[in-house]
Amino acid sequence: MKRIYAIEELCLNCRLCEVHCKTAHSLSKDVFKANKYEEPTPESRVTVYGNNFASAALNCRHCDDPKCVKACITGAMTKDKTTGIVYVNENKCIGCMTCLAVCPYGCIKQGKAAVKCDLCRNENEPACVKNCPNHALIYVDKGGEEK
Amino acid sequence: MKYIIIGASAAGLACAEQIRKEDKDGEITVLTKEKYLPYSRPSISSYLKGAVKENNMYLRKSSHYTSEGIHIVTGAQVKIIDRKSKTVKAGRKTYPYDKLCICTGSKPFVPPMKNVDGKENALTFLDLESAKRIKRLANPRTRAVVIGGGLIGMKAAEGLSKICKSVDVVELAPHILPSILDEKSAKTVKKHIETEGHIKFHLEQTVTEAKSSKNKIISLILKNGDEIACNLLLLAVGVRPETELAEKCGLEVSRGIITDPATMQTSDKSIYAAGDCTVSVDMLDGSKKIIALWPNAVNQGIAAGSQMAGGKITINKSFSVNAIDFYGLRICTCGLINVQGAKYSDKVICNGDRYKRLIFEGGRLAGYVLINSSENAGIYTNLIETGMDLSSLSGNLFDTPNPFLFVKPVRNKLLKGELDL
Amino acid sequence: MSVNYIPRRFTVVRDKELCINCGCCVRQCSNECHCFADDRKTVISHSADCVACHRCVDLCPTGALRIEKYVCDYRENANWTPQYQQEICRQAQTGGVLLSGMGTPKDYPVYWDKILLNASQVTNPSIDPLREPMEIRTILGRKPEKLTVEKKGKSTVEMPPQVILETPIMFSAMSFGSISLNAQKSLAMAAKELGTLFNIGEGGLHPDLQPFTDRSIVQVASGRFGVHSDYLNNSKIVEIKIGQGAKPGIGGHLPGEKVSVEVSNARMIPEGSDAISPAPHHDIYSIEDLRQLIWAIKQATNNKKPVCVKIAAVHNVAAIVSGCARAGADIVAIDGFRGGTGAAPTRIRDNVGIPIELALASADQRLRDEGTRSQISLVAAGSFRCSADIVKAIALGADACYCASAPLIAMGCHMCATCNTGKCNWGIATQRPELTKRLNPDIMYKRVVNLITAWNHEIKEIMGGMGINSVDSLRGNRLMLRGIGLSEKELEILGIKHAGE
Amino acid sequence: MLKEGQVRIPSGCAIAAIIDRKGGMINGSEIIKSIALMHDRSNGLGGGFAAYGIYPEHRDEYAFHIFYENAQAHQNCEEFLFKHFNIDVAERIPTKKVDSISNGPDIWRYFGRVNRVRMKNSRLDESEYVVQCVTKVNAAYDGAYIFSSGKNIGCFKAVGYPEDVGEFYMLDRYNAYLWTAHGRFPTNTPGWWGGAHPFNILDWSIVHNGEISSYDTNRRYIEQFGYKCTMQTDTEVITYLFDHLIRHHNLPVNVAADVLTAPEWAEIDRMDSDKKEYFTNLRAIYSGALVNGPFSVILGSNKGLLAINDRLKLRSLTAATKGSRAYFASEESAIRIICPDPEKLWSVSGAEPVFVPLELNEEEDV
Repeated sequence: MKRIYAIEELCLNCRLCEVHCKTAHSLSKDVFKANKYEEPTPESRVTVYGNNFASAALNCRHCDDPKCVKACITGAMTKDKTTGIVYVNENKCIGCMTCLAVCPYGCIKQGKAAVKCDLCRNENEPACVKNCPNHALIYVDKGGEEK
Repeated sequence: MKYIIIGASAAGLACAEQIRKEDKDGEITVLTKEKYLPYSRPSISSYLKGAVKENNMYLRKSSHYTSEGIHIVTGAQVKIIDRKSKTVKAGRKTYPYDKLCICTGSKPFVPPMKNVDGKENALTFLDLESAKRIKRLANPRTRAVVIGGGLIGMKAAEGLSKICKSVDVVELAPHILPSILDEKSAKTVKKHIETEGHIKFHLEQTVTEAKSSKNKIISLILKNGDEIACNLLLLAVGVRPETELAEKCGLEVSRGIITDPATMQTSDKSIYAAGDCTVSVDMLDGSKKIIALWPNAVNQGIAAGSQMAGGKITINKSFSVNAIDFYGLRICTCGLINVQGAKYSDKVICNGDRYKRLIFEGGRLAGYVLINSSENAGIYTNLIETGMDLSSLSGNLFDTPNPFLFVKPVRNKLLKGELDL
Repeated sequence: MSVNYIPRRFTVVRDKELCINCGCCVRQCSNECHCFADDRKTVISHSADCVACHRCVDLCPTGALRIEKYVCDYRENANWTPQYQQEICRQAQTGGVLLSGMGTPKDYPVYWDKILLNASQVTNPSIDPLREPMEIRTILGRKPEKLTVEKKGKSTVEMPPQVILETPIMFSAMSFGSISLNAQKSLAMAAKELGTLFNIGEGGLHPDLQPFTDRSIVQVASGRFGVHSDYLNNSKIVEIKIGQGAKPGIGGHLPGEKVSVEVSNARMIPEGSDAISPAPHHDIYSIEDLRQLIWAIKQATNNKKPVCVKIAAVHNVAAIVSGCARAGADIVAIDGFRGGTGAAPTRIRDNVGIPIELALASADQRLRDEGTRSQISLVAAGSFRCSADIVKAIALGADACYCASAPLIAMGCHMCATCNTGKCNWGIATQRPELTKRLNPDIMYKRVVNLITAWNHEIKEIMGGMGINSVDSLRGNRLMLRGIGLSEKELEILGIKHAGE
Repeated sequence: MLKEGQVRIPSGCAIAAIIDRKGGMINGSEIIKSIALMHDRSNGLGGGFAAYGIYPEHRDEYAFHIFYENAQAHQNCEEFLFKHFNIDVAERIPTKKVDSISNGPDIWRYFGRVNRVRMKNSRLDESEYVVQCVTKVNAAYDGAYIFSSGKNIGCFKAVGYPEDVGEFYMLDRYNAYLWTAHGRFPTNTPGWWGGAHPFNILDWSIVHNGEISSYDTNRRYIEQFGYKCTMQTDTEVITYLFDHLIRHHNLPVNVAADVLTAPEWAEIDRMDSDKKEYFTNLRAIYSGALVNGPFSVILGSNKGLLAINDRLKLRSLTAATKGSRAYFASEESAIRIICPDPEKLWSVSGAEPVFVPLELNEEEDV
């Protein structure tokens, strides 16, 4: 199954992945409304760390043996058996953020419920990858095969 | 192979599911004294304040148990474990087992107080049933008092404050949340809770006596003589491991059930134990203690389940990690917090309502307390868990931890996994 | 900073309605034209150093940015134009030679735009390139005078080294130093995929380009940077660079601060030292000296590599080309004065040399008059903007064309012409790692491949229209060209008729 | 009105040829019959024939056929000819009055050998000397035009339909072992007899159908080597290409044909290494001699007959054989009318030139 990987050497620190992630996870799906007017403000599930000299965008690795799923006290965090995607059920999540406290990659954000990458719900290509101007984010199989 | 698991919360469920992963055919029966399918016990405070509906509290869909072949028996209070005949008795039924796992969790600890026991408005707060009962009793006119300023007590107080006219918390210790917070941070939290939740604290106090009328408490007298009105009393002083069954059948028990720290096997080779009812060894200081926290219970349940099914998973990393919030104030703690000694040091960064305290053991991270600054706390947790030498880091540990905390080869692995790009 | 008497050139216009304050522009502008306001949330722009490179415009996710020419009127004067006044002010301030990047922006005639192409109607059929083979394969190198055969099907002629190109378009010299390694790598990858060549310029060979040397033209320029036996032998063609269209008669100067470890290794000069390319080759003061260098290179490469001599198009270009051919050059490249550069003195760039169209036409005719045209290859350079320019150049007589600006534009260059500042926001003309990484060779080489593939298609389309199915039959086929609005003299030099004739 | 050489005039055409490999004689009426069938492929603005072996009694002498437009041209040209050649015979070419052909020039023929003293002084070999003399007359003597200059061959052409031209020259009185014929469809009205085909130099004669799109490439290529394309016709440039390749570069005729119609690269890439090298070298060296665009060409010479078609087969050309004879024509019917039952009949392909060598015992080496 495919995962998003980040290539630091190519990351421009433009943070457009964040902008487009917010858009993809907004109600309007409109870059302008999503990033400016929508309430509640959609959260980006990908975060760029670093500065212009060295930066990288990080989002959920969708681990094989996810600590967040094990730590989830409500059963809201699950790993889909077929797609391998780790999802949060926002109705079940009470926002305790134990998942955040155990994620070794720092890929979960706090919100009313836990906020994390859902690979755009198995879209062909997640929004962050699609919109990365320098292909610093790639969506590939673990073996590294492209698409 | 017949597996019996007593208790259906974090450890019990994890244990059952792990067994199924490794043994496709074994007969798995989970006995729970509660009348509900496995649900999120920590969510009962959210339930109390109305943030979550009951149907969203169940950990799995009921179809999950059918498809996984896990037989859950609700309302089955186990009375006896008969090690000789390898059976357990619950109600009128006897369940034979080849492997047994005890995941009985905790029971509330109620300190002796005059005129409290048996009063119909004096309740504990540990399971869904109790939460439902409280919810029925509490109303906007209620003056609630919570005894205990620990995790359960404070979550209960928060829940009640959304419903009741007033909430008082009585705590013996000099600060609230003593198990997860140090004194300084506890003060910050307390202030926040007082402002946001209008909760009144009575620290370094105990209730000596209750006044009652018609089998209902109407007020409480504190150690210092103060009297506070009360028409709903919550007893949340603390919990103790539920070890009664184990003790009765002669297993080794101290504060909790004693198990092999790796395999969760008890002194009886056919019997395992996992979760809050056991004694854990804190990997960080080697101390034996009760780590009554969800992730620990799940890990223990998985290890026990695997071992029972002949698998190889063991547990060797027990430590406490906890995340909680009060009125939007996020608290995240992990590892050793209230430790003393020359080998420990700590550093606190305080900036407005953001508080970050890191506890070090030599050149390693041993614990943290994060208030409103818990972003990416898992990276700290991982540093604690792996015992990484902090001198190998390239970034500032006190910034929000992120991949750039690590040197490039480590960082690359975080970003690219095993990919060779 | 003191007052510098020169108004800024551009204004960044930010549509506050559209701006989502994502800060992308702030982080992308190396000229620091955008910043966060004091609230650290609102993005604002100040335009003083804007060069209109459009990095912010192109990356802005909501299209909130626009670059406008900063209009500031001077009292009208057709002679003392604002540009001259500003240049005077700049020199008054710095006391230095004015420097510019890219080709001259001045309004000299572009003859490509005054030449029209032919197509077949009735008397012979046009050819559909989608249905019929359409050949653009081009072979460079010295050709023997004639073929000798044992019999039909068996050649006995000894061929000098030849280079087969799958398109008549090559990438002209851009050195590591003037452009980034990533830009070079993109061109190298594209050349490999396209079956053409890229020219590594005079800055030596970076080890990362080693896998592409079989598609490379290596330069021996007056600075002789990085020239050694392996360098010459790891190539397809060795090019002696005598001159450059943008700065004929002028050497080069890569300041020491740009000579990083990598640049110093490739150029084989000490780190931090100025890399000076002298104006002349100090071992070539005459045509016979050139002959010696050509033969020396042929010796060093065991006669395995064609030797190209690249000259700037100057007034007596035809005679010089003919001389180079007689001195033993297998290929002569002529660089017209509109050709680009990383940095050239503005006055030279804008005033010295002649257009490639005229230079090419007269050089081709001269070689034909001498009867040597079929034996050597002519490469034209100096601003090919589209496939039609290439077709016209080939019809005038070029074997192949050198393109540089076009592939750079494909890689993001916006012709802001500030290459000399080293702050190229597109990661092309810079060595700053935070900027060079913006150019991902894996993306950019595909864009370059796409561009040239598109041009190839268009060339084939145009050829098909002419009823020609091989570029061989386009080469020198000036009957396919007609001038429009050209004087008798211009037509005579170009060797073409006027439209309607 | 501009004539050939002053303007480039595209034309459509009919071509036909007959050859007897063994040198058996064929009467001119046969080729007239063949070309006449393709009447509609020409428009009455040019027709012509080339005949090989018609002057056996003068086989060692050059036969010059010349158009004179005026007496002055006649005088100047003869002066030049007599100076450079030892002329044995000078006579008018016999013609018959034909209604459709009028306004013709004075048509003369001369038989003679080169003036050896002058040739030696010019330091040219014989054929080059002859070519230069012919070129000189055609370029410099206004009103005189040498349209045939080989040994034992003759070119006959005029403005008119080819069958009328045949009648005009009374070709049924001539017997040849190789005939080529041409009917022309020019888009303009040049009205100049010299512009009709075949085009001849020495013993090369070419009839050609098509308009080559590589004309200027080929012209500028061949003009590097001293040729001057005064006619601006495809036929002229193709003739010169053959002349150059065969006479100057010593290439066999079939190799020269390969140069003009070299296979496509895609095909060359699939060939075995010898052939690949051969064609790669050939295309590299002679890229300027590749002929592009639609054409079918029949090249007559003392060595035999070569028929080539363009690479894409954009022009028709059919070939047939029977016994020692080979027939070529733009249309199959034009062959069948004179050879109803050929042994073999095929369409000449773009990739495979057809060369029919003459097997004469007394073959002359040119």
